[in-house]
Amino acid sequence: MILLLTSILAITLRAGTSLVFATIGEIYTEKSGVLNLGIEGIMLMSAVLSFTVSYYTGNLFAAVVTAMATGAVLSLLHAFLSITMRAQQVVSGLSITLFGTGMASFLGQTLGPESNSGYMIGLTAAKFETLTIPGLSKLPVIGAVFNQDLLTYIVLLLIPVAWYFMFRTKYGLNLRAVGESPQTADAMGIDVTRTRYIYTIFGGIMAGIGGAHLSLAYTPGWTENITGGRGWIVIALVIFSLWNPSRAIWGAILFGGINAVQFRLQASGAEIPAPVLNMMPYLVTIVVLIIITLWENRRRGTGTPAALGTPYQREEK
Amino acid sequence: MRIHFEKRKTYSAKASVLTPVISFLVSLILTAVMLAAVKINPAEVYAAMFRGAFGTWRDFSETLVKAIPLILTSLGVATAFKLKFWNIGAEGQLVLGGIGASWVALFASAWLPPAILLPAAIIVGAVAGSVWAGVPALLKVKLGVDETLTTLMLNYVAIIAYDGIYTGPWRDPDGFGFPGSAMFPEAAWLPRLTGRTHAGLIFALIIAAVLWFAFYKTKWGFELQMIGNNKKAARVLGVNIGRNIIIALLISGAISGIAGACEVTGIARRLQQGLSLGYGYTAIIIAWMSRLNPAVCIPVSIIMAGLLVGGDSVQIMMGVPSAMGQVMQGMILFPMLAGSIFSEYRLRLSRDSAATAAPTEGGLA
Amino acid sequence: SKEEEAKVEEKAAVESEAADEPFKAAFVYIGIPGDLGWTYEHDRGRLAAVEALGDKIETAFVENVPEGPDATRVIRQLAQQGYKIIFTASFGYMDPTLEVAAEYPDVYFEHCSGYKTADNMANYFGRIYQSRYLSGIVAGAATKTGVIGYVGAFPIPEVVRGINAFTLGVQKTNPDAVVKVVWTNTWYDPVVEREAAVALLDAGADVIAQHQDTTEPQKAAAERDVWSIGYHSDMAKFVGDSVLVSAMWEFSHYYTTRIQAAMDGTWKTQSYWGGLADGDVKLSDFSPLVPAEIKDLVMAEQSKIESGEWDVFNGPVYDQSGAAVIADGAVPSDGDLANMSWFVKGVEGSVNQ
Amino acid sequence: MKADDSHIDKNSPPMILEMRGITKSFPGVTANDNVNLELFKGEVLALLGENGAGKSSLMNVLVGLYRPDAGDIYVNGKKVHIHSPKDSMELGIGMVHQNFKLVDTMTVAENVILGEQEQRFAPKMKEVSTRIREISDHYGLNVAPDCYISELSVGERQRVEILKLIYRGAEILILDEPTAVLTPQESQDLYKTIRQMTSEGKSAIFITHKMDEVIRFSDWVRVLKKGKLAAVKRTADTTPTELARLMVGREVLFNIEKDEFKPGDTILQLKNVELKGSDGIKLLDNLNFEIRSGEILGIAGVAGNGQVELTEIITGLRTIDSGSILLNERDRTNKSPIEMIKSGVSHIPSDRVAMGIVGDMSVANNLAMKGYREKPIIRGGILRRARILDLAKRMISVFKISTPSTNTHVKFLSGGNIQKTILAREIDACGDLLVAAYPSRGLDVGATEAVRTEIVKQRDAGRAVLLVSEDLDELVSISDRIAVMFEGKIIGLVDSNTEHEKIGLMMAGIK
Ligand SMILES: Nc1ncnc2c1ncn2[C@@H]1O[C@H](COP(=O)(O)OP(=O)(O)OP(=O)(O)O)[C@@H](O)[C@H]1O
Ligand SMILES: Nc1ncnc2c1ncn2[C@@H]1O[C@H](COP(=O)(O)OP(=O)(O)OP(=O)(O)O)[C@@H](O)[C@H]1O
Ligand SMILES: [Mg+2]
Ligand SMILES: [Mg+2]
Repeated sequence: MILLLTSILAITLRAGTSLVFATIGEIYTEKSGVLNLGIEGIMLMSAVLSFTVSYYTGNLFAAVVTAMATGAVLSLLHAFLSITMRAQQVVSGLSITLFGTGMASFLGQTLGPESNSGYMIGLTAAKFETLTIPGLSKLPVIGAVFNQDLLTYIVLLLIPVAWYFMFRTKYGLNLRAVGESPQTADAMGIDVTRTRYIYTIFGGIMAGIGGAHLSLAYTPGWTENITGGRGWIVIALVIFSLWNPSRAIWGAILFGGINAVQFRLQASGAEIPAPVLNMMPYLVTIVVLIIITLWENRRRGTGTPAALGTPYQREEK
Repeated sequence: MRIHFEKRKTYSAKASVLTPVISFLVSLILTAVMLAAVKINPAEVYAAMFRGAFGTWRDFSETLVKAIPLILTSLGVATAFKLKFWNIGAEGQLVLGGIGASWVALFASAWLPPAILLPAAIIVGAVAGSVWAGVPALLKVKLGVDETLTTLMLNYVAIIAYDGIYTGPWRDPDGFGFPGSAMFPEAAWLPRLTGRTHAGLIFALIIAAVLWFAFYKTKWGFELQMIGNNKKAARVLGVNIGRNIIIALLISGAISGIAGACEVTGIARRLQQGLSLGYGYTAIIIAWMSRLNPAVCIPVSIIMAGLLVGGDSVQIMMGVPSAMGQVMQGMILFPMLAGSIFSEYRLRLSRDSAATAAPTEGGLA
Repeated sequence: SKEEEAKVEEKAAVESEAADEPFKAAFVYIGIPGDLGWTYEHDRGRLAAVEALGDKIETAFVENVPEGPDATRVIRQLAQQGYKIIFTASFGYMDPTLEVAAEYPDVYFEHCSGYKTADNMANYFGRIYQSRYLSGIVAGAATKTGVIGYVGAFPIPEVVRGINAFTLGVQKTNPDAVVKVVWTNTWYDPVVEREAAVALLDAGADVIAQHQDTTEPQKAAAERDVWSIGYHSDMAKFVGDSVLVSAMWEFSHYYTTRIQAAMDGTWKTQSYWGGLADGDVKLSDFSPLVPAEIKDLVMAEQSKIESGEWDVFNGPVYDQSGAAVIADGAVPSDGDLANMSWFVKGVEGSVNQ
Repeated sequence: MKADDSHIDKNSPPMILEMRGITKSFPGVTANDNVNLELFKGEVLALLGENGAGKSSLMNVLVGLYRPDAGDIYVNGKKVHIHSPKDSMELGIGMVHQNFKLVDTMTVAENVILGEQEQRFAPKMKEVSTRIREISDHYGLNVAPDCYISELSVGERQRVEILKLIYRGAEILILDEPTAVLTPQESQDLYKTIRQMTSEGKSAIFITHKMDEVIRFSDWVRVLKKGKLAAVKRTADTTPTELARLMVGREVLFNIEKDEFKPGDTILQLKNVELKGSDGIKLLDNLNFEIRSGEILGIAGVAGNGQVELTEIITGLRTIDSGSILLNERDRTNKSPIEMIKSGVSHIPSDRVAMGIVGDMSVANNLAMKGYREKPIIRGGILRRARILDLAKRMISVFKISTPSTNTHVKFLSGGNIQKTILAREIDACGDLLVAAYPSRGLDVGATEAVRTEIVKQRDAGRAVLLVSEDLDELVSISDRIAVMFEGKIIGLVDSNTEHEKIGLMMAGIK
C-alpha cells in the first residue's frame, strides 16, 4: 500500500511537472488580464526545439533556454496581437496554437539529421535524469518527492515562490491590480501595457519549460503531438486553481494522479468498464471544481481576474 | 511624433470591408514569404489550394461538406458567446449529437415508422447536444461553476464515451468485430444535394437565418444583448438571466448536436471513428471572426473550410507536409487579427510636445 | 450532371497519358511516416516497392488523413489526379474507399485492415497475431515475476486477438504467467501510454508489451531496467536492447506485387490476410539478451506456423473462465478470429462489451 | 486669457500650480478648450460646471491620465511634463477620481501601497497598517487597514482614496465630486480633513455640484462651461445663485414647486418585513409603512442602514425572509423583478452605470429597455426598430437628453444625461410606484433640478414615490413624509418640515 502510494506520488509529480510549469505561467498571464489559449502550441514548439538543441549540442541548459525563448517569442506575438492591436484574445491564442502545432510537427520532420530522413522522431538525446536525494528518497511516500528530475525539483520550489511573489510582493500586488482593475492600476502609476506584456511573456516562458520537460525528461524524445492536449488541460487547471499558484500543484496532482490511479485500478482487475475509468480525470476535475467553487464562493470569491480578456486603453470609456 | 489608435466615432462601413481584405492580402504575402523560406513555391501552393477548394463544382461541394459542421457549430458557439457564456464544448456537443442520432437510427428503426426515423434522429441528436450544454449551464446558473472548465472537460468525456460506444456495445454484429456500428437503415440517411453535400446545408442556412432574425429582430435577441453587455442592469430591468442562459445554452448545444447528427446521418451513415475532428474548436475562431453575427458565420465558415480542404490538396498535389496546412491557417489568422483593430480605431499620428517622452499606454511609440 | 462531366474529364486525362509515363500509385496514411509505428511500416513498404519497380512507377502519399468525411475527399482527389492504384492504410478508410471505388471503376483500390471488397477494391491485412505469439514466447521466458503488462488501445478484436496470441506464446515458456491488460482508450498519446505502462510496472510486471502507436511503454520499461516487446517496427532501434524482440509488419512484398499486378493488368480483387509464411508479418532480430535456446524455440514454432501444420489458435483454447472456447483439435475460421472478443485464460483484464 | 491674471493680488500665497491653455478633444467633443487654472499654496479651489463641462477631463490631464492636445503645466513655476499618473505623483499631485480607483478584492492597505515606487520588494503589511492608522488618527479618516474594499461603504472608500494620497505625500489634492456619495455628516468630516491639510500647507482642488459646499469650503471658484473657462471668482465675492447662473446660463430653481399634498389610496404597503444577510444579521428589521398615491416618501439615513436593500426588496431584486409586501392591496411578496415591473413598479437604481444602463447599447435601445416587451415596439414577436426610434426621439425631446444621436452608445453620455435616460425610461413605463435611489447623485444643478421636477411631477400625477437620498435638502424639499432608517429599522417617520437637526439625530440612531 505504502509502496503503491509512493509510486503513484512519484509518477504524479513527474506527470504534473509540465502541467504545473505551464499552469503557473498561465495564472500569471491571466492575473494580468490576458487570456492565452496558445499554451498548447507553445508547449509543442518548445518541446520540439528544445529536444533538437539537446540532440545537436547535448547541452540541456541550452535546450531549456531554447524552450524559454520559443515560449517568449510566441507569447510576445500573442501579447502584440491582443494587447497592442486589441485583437480578440481567444482567437489570437487559438491561432497561436494552430500555428505552433503545425510548425512543431513540420520542424519535427525537417530538423532531424539526414540519416533519419530529417525526422527528429526516434532519436535520443541528452535528457534530465532522475536525481535521487540520498536518505530522503528512502522515506515512505514522501520519498517519491526526492526521486525526481531537476525540473521537477525546480517546479516544486517554484510553487511557493510563485505564490509568494504574487501575494506578498509589490510586483505581485501590481500584477493583480492590473488584471482586476486596469483603470485603477493606471491611475496608481502602474504601466498596464508593460505589466501585461511582461506576464504574458513570462507565461509563455513557463509553458516553454513545460514543453521542454516533456521532451527532455518525462517522455524523452520527440513524438508528434507529444503534449496530447495538455495545453488545454493547463487552461482548465488555471480555473481549477482559482488563479492561485499554490493550488496549481493540486490540480496537476489530481489530473496526473487520477490517471495513475485509474490505470492501477484497471491493472488490479477492477470490474469498472475502461471508458468509465478513462473519463475519471475529467469527471473528477468537474466534481472537485464544483466543490471548491461552492466553498470559495462562500469565503471570498473565486479569484477570476475581473478584467480577464478585456483590452485596456487610457482615455477610453 | 506619436502613433496611437483613436477610437472611431462611428463604425466605419468602409473600414470594416477594407480591413479584412487588406489583412487577407497581407496574410497571403507573409505566408508566401514563409513558404519561400522553406523552399516551397507559394504561387503553386495558392493555386493548388484554390483549385482544391473551389476549382470545380465537385471540389466546392467537398468544401461545403466541411463547411456544414463548421457553420452549425459556429452558430452554436455564437449563441452562447452572445451571453458571454464561454462554451468551448461545441466539440463534445457535436459528438453527443452524433451519438444521439445514431441511437435512433440503429435502435429505433424497429418501432419507428421509416418516415419519421430521420427527423427523430436529428431531433434526438439535437436534444443530446442540448443536454451536454445544459449541464454546464445549470452548474453555472445554480452554483456559479466556471463554464470554461466544465465545457472543456465534457468534451473529453463525450469523446471517450463515443470511442467506447462504437468500439464496444454498438459494434456492428456483422462487422467481424471491427469498430463501428452497423450501417444505418436507409430511412435514416440524410439526403444529399450534390456530391456529398447533404441536407445539413439547408439546416445550417435555415438555422443561421433564424438565429440572425432572433438575435437582431426579436425580444429574445434584445435580452441576450442586454445580458451579454451588463448582467446586473439586465436583472434590474426584469430579465431572467438564469433562464436565458439555460435556454440559450440548450439552443447552442442543440445546434452543435444537429451538426453531429448531420455528420453521422449525412456522411458516414454509421457511428464510427472520425466524428470528432475539432470542428467545435475551429468554430470558436469562426464565431469571433464573424463578430457573433450568424449571417457572417456562413461565408467565414466556407472560407475556413476552403482553407482546410485546400490544405489537403496542396499536400496531394505538391507533397507538402500536412503540418504546413495548419501553419498556414495560423499565418493567415495573425494579420487578420492584427487588422481587426482598424474597423473600430484609426491610426493617428500626432505631434508630441515632448518628443522624448517615454511611451505610454495606448501609444505605440 | 456535374459528376458525369468530372468523370469524362477524368477519362480524357487517363487516355492522354502516354504509355511510357510512370504508373502512379498513392497511399493514404493515418499518421506521418515518421511515427515509427504503423504509418512508418506502410511507408517502408512503399519505399520498397519504389526500390523494386524503379522509375516504372511514381508514388505519392497523403499523411495525417483523419478517418471520416475527409478521407473520402482525399481518396477521390487522388483518383482524380490519375493515380491508378490507391492503398488506404487505416480501418476507418474502409467505407470511404468503397465509396470512391464505385465512382472510379478504372482505378484499383486496396484497403488495409477492413473486410469489405468490390470489383476494383481489395482488402489486405496481416496475421500479426502469429508474430505476437512468437514474441510472447520470448516474454514468457524473460519474466521473473510472472506478470507481463500489456498496454492496449481499444478492446476491439484486432487488439484482443493480439493479446490472446501473445498470452498463448507466454504460456509456452511460462504456463503460470499472467498478462495484465490496461486500456488507454487512445491509439496515440505518448504520455498516457507511458502512464499506463508505469501502472503495469507498479503492479509487478517486468515485461511490457503493447498495442499502441508510440514507443513510450517500451521506454518506460527500459527506464525501470526491465524488458519489453516491441510492436509495429523494430523498436530496439529506438529504445535499445531491453526490447527483446518486436512483432513487425512487412508490407514491402505485398505492395510490390500488387502494384506490379495492376501494371500488368492481372490485378484481381481479394481479401488477403497474409501471415509469417507470406512474409507480411515477421519478427525482428532478437536482442542480445535473449538466450539462444529461446531463440531456437521461437524458430521452431515459427517454422511450424510457416509450414501450415499448426496455427496459434488451434484448439484447445480456454477462455478466462476455463471453458474451452475452441475445442481440442478444432481450427477456428478466419471469421472466428476476426470476431474474437474474449480473452484466453491467463489474461487479467476484461473485454468490456 | 490675460484677463485671468487680474484676480491675483500681491498678498496671494505663492502659486503652486498653473495650467495654461489646456485643450483636449475627444472624437466629436472638445472637452477642454484653452483652459487656464491656478492654484495657490494652502488654498482650496472649487471647480464648477455642468455635467460634461470638462472638469474631470481637465483634472485627468493634470494627473497624466489624459494627454492634452495643447497646453502647458507648471508646478512651482517650473514647466513639467506629465505623461502618466506616476509622473504626477512624483510631483506631489494626487487625485481622488469621480469613479473610485480601488481594487475591490484587495485590502485597504494593499490599495494604499499599490503602484508605490519606493515600496520595498515584499511590503511589510504590518508597518503599512501602522502608518495608515497614524494618518487616520491625525486626519480623522477612520478606516480599518485590513478590511477588503468590497466590504466597505462608499464613505469608507472615499476615505481610503484620500488616505492613498496622503500616504504618498501628495501636496496637491484633487477631489472629483468627493461628496456626491457622502452623507452630510461625512461631507462635513471630509472638508474638515481638507482644511486641516491646507492648514499644513497642502493645496486642494475639488469638483462639486453642491453650491453650499463651494461657498463654505473654497477660497477660489472656477467655472467651466462647455469646455471653456467661464469665470474665475473669489468665493467671498459670489453667491450660489450667481454660480448656478454662470454654470447653466439661466436661473436655477433651488425650490421645486409642487401641488398641495392630497394623498389617495394606499399603493405600497410593507408589513413586518425582515431581511437577513448571509451572516444572519438583520439588514431590514420589522419594517412597516405605506405609501399612498400622490405621495413622496423620503428615506433618510446614513448609507448602509438598509436603504438600498429596501429598494431591492420592493423591486424584486432580493427576497425577504418574513413579512409581506402589498401593492394595491395585492400580495407581491418575493415576486421576481419582472413581476414587480408588470405590477407597475419603476426603479431608478442606486448605481446608474452598473445597474441602470447597458453601456454598450445605443441610447435608443436603452430607452426601450422597458417598453421592448410590449406593443407597439414588439408586434408579432418582432422588434420594430422604427418604433424604438420613435420612442427614443420622443423621450429625448421630452426629457431634454443631450446626446449626439440616438445611435450613440449610452456609456458615452455624461452622468446627468445617463440619469435622464434612465428617468425617461422608467417614468414612461411607470405604473403606480416609482422607486428612486439617489436620483440626483453626481448631477449638476441644472440636471438635479430637472430630475427633482420630474419626480414631483409623477407625484402630482398621482403616483406613489419612494425616494432614497443622502441629500437632506433634497428629501426635505420634495418629500411629503420622511422615514429615517437606522440599522435596518425605521427609527422615525416624520413630516417633511421637521427640522434638519432632528432628522440628523435620528440618522445617528437617536430618537
Ligand atoms: N475618455 C473619453 N472619451 C470620450 N469622450 C470623453 C472622455 N472623457 C470625457 N469625454 C467627454 O468630454 C466631455 C467632458 O467630460 P468630463 O467628464 O470632463 O465632464 P465633467 O465636467 O467632469 O462632467 P460631470 O459633472 O458629469 O462629471 C464630455 O462630453 C464627455 O462625454
Ligand atoms: N475576503 C477576500 N476578499 C477578496 N479577496 C481576498 C479575500 N481574501 C483573500 N483574498 C485575495 O486572495 C489573495 C490570497 O490570499 P491569501 O494570501 O490568504 O491566499 P492563500 O494563503 O494562498 O490562500 P489559501 O492558502 O487559503 O489557499 C489575497 O492577497 C487577496 O488578494
Ligand atoms: Mg466629472
Ligand atoms: Mg462625468
